[in-house]
Amino acid sequence: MCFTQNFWSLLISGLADGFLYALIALGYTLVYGVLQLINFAHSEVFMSGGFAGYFVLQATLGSHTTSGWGSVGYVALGIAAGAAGGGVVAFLLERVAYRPLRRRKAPRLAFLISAIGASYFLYNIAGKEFGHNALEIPAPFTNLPWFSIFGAPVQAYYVVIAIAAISMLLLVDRVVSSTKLGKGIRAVAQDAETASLMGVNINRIISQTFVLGGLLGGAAGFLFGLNAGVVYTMGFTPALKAFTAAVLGGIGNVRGAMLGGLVLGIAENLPMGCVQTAWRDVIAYGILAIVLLFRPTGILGERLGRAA
Amino acid sequence: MSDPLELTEIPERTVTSAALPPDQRTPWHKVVHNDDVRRLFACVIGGFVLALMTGPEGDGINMLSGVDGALRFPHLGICLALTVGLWVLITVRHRFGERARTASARVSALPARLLPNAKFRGLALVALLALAIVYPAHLNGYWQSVLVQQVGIYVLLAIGLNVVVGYAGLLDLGYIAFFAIGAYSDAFWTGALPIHPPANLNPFWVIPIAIATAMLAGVILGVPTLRLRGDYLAIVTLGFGEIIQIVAINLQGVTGGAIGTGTIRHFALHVLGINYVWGLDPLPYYYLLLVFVVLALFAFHSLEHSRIGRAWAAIREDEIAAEASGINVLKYKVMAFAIGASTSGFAGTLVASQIRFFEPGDFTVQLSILILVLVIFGGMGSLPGAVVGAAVLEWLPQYLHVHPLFGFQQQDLYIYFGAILILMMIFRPEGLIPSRRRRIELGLAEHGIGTADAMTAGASPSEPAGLP
Amino acid sequence: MSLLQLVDLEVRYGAIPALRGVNLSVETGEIVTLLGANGAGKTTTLRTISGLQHPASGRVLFEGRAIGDVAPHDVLALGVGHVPEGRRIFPQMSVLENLEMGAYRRRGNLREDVEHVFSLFPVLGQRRRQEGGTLSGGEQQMLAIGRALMSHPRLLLLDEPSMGLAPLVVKAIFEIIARIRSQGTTILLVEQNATQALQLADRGYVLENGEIVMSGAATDLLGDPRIRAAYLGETAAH
Amino acid sequence: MTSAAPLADGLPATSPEADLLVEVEKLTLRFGGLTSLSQVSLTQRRGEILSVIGPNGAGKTSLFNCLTGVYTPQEGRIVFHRRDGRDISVVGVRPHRVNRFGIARTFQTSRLFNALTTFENVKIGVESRSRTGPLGAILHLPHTRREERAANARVRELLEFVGLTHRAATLASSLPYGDRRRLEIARALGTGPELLLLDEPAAGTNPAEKGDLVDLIRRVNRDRGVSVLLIEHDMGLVMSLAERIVVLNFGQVIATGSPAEIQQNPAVIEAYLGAPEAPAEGAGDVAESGEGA
Amino acid sequence: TAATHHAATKTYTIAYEGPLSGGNQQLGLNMAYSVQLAIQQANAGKTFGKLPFKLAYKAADDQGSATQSPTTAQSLIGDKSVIAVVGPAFSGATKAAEPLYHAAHLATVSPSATLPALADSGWNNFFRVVADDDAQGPADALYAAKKLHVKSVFAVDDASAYAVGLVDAFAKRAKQLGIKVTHQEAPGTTQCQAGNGNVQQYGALATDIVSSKANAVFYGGYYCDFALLAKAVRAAGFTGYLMSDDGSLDPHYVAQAGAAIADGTYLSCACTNLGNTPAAKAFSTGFRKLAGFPVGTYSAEAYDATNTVIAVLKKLGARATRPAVVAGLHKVIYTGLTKVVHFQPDGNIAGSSVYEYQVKGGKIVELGMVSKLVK
Ligand SMILES: Nc1ncnc2c1ncn2[C@@H]1O[C@H](COP(=O)(O)OP(=O)(O)OP(=O)(O)O)[C@@H](O)[C@H]1O
Ligand SMILES: Nc1ncnc2c1ncn2[C@@H]1O[C@H](COP(=O)(O)OP(=O)(O)OP(=O)(O)O)[C@@H](O)[C@H]1O
Ligand SMILES: [Mg+2]
Ligand SMILES: [Mg+2]
Repeated sequence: MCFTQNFWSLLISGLADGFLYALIALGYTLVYGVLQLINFAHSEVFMSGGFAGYFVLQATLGSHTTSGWGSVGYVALGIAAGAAGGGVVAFLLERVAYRPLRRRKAPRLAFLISAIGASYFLYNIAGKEFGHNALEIPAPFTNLPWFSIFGAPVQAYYVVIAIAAISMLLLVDRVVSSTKLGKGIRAVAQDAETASLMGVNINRIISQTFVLGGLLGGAAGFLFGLNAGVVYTMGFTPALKAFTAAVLGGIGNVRGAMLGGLVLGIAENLPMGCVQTAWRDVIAYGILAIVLLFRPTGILGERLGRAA
Repeated sequence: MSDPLELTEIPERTVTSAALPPDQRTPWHKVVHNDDVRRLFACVIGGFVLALMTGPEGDGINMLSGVDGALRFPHLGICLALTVGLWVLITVRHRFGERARTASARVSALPARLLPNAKFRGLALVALLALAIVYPAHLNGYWQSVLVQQVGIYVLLAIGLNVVVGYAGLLDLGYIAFFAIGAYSDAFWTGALPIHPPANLNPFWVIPIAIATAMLAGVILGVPTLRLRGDYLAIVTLGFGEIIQIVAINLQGVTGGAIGTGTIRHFALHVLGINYVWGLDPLPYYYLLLVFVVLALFAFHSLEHSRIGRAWAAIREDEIAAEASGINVLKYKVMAFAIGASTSGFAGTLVASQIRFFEPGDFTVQLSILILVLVIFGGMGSLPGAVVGAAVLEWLPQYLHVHPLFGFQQQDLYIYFGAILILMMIFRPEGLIPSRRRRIELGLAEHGIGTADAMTAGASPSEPAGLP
Repeated sequence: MSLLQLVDLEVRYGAIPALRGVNLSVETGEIVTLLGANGAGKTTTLRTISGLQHPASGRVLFEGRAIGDVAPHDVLALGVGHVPEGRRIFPQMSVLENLEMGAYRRRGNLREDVEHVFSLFPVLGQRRRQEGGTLSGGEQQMLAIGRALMSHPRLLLLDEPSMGLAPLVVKAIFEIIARIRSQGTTILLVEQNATQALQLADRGYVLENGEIVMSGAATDLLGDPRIRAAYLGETAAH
Repeated sequence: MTSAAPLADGLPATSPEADLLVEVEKLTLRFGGLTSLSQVSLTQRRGEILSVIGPNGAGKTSLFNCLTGVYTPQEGRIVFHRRDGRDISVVGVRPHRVNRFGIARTFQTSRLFNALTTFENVKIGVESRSRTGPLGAILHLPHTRREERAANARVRELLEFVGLTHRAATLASSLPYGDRRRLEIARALGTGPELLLLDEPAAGTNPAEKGDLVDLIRRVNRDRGVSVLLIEHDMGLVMSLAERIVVLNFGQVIATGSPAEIQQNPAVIEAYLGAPEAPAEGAGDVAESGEGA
Repeated sequence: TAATHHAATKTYTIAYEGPLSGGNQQLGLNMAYSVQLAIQQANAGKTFGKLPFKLAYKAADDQGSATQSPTTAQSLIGDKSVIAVVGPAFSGATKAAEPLYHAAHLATVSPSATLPALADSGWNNFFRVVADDDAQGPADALYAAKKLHVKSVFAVDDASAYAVGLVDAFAKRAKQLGIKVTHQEAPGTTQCQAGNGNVQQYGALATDIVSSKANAVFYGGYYCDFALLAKAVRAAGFTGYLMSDDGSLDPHYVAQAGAAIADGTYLSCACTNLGNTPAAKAFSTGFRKLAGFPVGTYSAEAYDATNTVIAVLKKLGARATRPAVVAGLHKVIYTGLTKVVHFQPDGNIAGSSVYEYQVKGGKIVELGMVSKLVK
């Protein structure tokens, strides 16, 4: 009974969450694929996207918002700025916190610690520089229901997320499965040394992978900030959830990340008719644990190679 | 010999100038590949970052006011001077510093040469213990409190987690959950929770019960999840940590919820005519803690060098080979997990008893990560490392904060903390005081043998190689 | 000028020397084989040539250029193909994708090259869509060689192509190697299987503990009693 | 290198039923769509050296993995008849339990504990049979110390046996290739097996080392009474050691018999050996026909 | 001479204990700068005229955590120049540290710890300038029932000690008044403070709220999360009243939710508007200048708490001791910006009345005292 009660509304918010998770999860999955490394600082890449979007929109439009087609341009500009910000931070992150370690073939735990360090550093310095209050990104649309599906109100924000996410996800899927960059990424993921014997510049591929993940993470950061504002701690929870989603779908697997994001988003939302909001994360982690126990490589299995 | 410049047609060449014969000049746009120049570049950027780190707080109203304030002349100048000065030092050392290097190597090798000497080691340990007993009594209340709540507790937590991460190679990101379980056990048995215990216990006997409870929780969590691979274990334990916190918040009728517990009774001992109550004064708690830390150190040291420690080492390196050699991998993992959990549980009990109150907000994921950082900073798998790492990282910020000369803003602490972690991993990944085995593993990993941690363990035998 | 020349090459793993002063040369069009016991340093030699390992001292000259510190992807671009020890197929790429990876640094139409590889190894043609990881050992070896050929190497480094393969497959592989040379690719072949390697090669070197202890025409080596004793197992098994 | 005479000497010729060691019956193992073993049946007698040969990918290593509990076959039965009379079904049992029953193995690519010394590597095998628990280890109880002394003695004895005494303190990672193979065998013997599974122990060793290896395997079998199941591509080595040979192809048993029989078997020649020839030469010097595996 | 006179002047340190790092940093900073400002102004002679002593400021970071708080307290107790403490900011931290302060006879005046039980523990050194949850929650319920005629309310708390107590008190009274109450916990998010909740939770929660057919939402928690919830419920089509507490009484609420969404929201506080008095202006401009950001939640309370302490010190002159300050605080009557500060024997603020506010045209406007409004 309680499951069917608000089924459509919950499904819609689940999908919106899921798309956001998927965008972030892709960053984890790509980096995991090539480095077998959980990029703990991806949450800060996400945050940087939020701030970049905020600053660029402030600098160009101030607190004016646009309407009609202008608002499409507004959101597109924000996404582009967020993606750029995320990409730049991801690139720097790889240069500073990972590459020196890779050069000396540090064990994975060292990468993990370095990542945690980078995460601490980045979000705290963001707090110091940009203040500890959430900054509002003025949205070019209202928060009132736009139209409804099966009686469930849909807000413009959800539509924005869905369109932006689907197009970006399709793009990345194409990049990874059929471009040269994608082939390089997959080759490095499967056997980096041999890839270098094939003429793949490993360092460059890794950089590009980080940037690719950063672009998506940053764009997600802007999309998230468009509703919730941007603040230095904004990355933590969404990123943790997205990481869960990546593992759920099969980490290192591009389509797995997308699927995992959607599954997690929906799975978190649907039972909300039955249980208190506060139990939401328990459900999310519970599902993760159960999936891992019965299917230890996630829903679609691991490895970037399978992404084709 | 043909013109070396022909090679520049190939993009992204990594020829270093050192590899070329001296008569071949490097084109200008390749200059950054020169190690000195690259380091200078890094140092200049470091200077800017340092300026940001030490600069004024931004206000979130005027965009980038903090950045603006930080990058003004005198401040930026000082920071740049510092980092460029560092570059000069490094460069001089690299170019002319053969002598300096050997000298410093000799100094840093000193402890290593002395330590294997059993007599020296014994003496040093006795001296340290004496110091640990006598010195704190001369500190003021604040430092005593720091010694218990910051240093002591975290030392205990770190040596416990060291068993899990350092010995068995299991990445546990939910370690603080067991701390919470210990603390709630204490609160429960002393009647500080909304639900009441079946029997009223002498508050000292709570300790073994809390330890056993935490251990049991470790086993219950461990048996299903320790079959999982390294990274998955990390995320599942992370989730477990979150779940414990959420449950503690939500089950208001059981735990008191977000408001926290009632007033917990201090430890008290009433046996054989001894009547002692631990009070508000931190010092008695310090000694209790010291006893447990010393016991734990002794126990874990023995374990490390027993067949159990060897089994852990084997599992860490190659789980499949360990299983094929008759080692019950799951059993040993659960054992490590349970030992770590019970240590964490005891720490929780002690904190609960001393402060007499706690709330679910005290058990954040960040705390689990912090303890992990202490272990790794000190040197994974090394008991002295865990002790020193925890002591230094917990004590130093307090010191810097209080000391008039530094008195840096507490709110900037984690910025420095993050920077230290990155620099540490780049320049000394084995930690402050590395264990012998760990150093070997890292060395092997650097030469492409093994991965130096069990994070990939459990992968299929035909798993292709990762990075070179 | 030799196509490849190693001059006083020294390579270390940490403090342990793996190669100590190796001098070796390969002329265009030759098959040169490098023999030696396990751990003699054969793989290390090949890895150093292709840039996976860097020399502690000494020089690697390819067509006269020093390439000792050049990264592997750039060595490949110079015309060195490497079939690594243990095949190292990309396990989750199809046969076709593996071949395409071989031509990663090249632009343009790969059809012809792919067809050429399939003509050398008809089995691969039948399995072009199969994932590399599910091929049998012999097929993987063929794929590894075919993949290296895709970059049009002038020098092909082959590291123990017969390792762990059934006798029948070994035979086929050696035939292919002969054909590849006849099509104009110079080959440096590392082998345990000394008899067959020497029967195929023009010249040979023998490596022991990181040093060249013997070299000469393949036929001479094949006849040398010391070689027969140590590497051809004449007196080995009772 | 003489003809491969079956080495049945020293074994009492009781009825084959009585001294069966392993019975594998209709074993089928699938990975997704790929069947790597199908309906494989074979038996090994106690004290026997049995060899499994076959082209690459035939399923030899998979068979080992089933026998040691690494993989659980979808169908079939594996029964292990222990010396003490207990019959144990191996299917679905975890690898460490299988090892405890008395089946030890080495790996196709050696898996040593590289950061540990040679001595410690063997000790880990030996100690997997000790009883000391955490309390004993912490408190240094007398029986703990007794056990430790006994273990050390046994490790020394095993190192002597495989000829690695002089390498006891060396890190496993810095051992030469041949020594790594011996160390793996010593570690496996340390667990006190009745059956030892060797997966291509001679792969990548030179003829001289091969000779030593043949000798070692024979001593393991004769002096220690350990039955050996051997995967090897080197026909010379197989022919000189094995009493019987099982040939796998595409996951199926295509032939079983004495070395002499196998060498004449047309199916085996077709699938694996190539045209018949004297087995005297080293590996590979055979065959004149056909396609790859 | 001036120099010797200056050297003879006594210096008292007023310390602040609260979160200066960690997820609750912003709330802590809101208060810390107020304390610092009050001290600066007093030293400059702007607020209390010429004082016979100098005041010093000392900040002590407890990260808002109960486990950290005792150590922090020890550092202040150990500093003999500390004469009184403004804080601890959080209820849990107060509960953990107060036994130590009590033993040291060091007065603590909290600007923000609202847990009712704090006043029942017999600590005579404990004071707070905010009304506890038992005063505010019921007033909100009364206003909803009598003034807004709410029949069914959906109450949400952010799982902080502050909000749980407040919403419980609210719910209890609301039920007595015949309102149907649905109560859910939605943990505060990392977006806003040290919560572990997830911003996405509000979408689903809003759905629940709409389908519960409640005609009012009462939120216990802070402005940032409340803004997110407000946006979500409006997006889900909720048309009833939005109500919240003093944690949400912050211009940021309007900014973050957007004026269109925030308009009409009712907010309550046991404090009156800062108004346009010169003192209030001096405070907000001074704060802005010192902190770099505008006055926020609990800033004014912290300012009042500090000035109350200074008022006591002024009376004691150069003879102030810790116990004397405690005694002085029990007697003080000081007219602050938010209220007249006068403590009951248990440390609670006396006669605190709850005021209702409403967002109108993007501004938060005071409607008046709840007890008067419902008449
Ligand atoms: N990554 C490494 N780290 C340390 N030592 C190594 C490493 N790789 C090889 N060695 C050592 O270098 C020496 C030469 O090894 P190499 O692999 O080149 O021998 P090889 O002749 O190819 O032997 P094989 O026939 O076994 O392939 C050996 O002693 C080996 O142990
Ligand atoms: N974990 C696995 N997942 C999927 N397929 C597998 C797995 N392990 C083995 N296989 C497949 O099972 C088949 C048999 O492999 P196996 O390793 O047993 O062959 P083998 O006879 O030992 O060959 P070789 O002589 O090359 O070692 C192969 O096709 C292999 O790809
Ligand atoms: Mg080799
Ligand atoms: Mg095999």
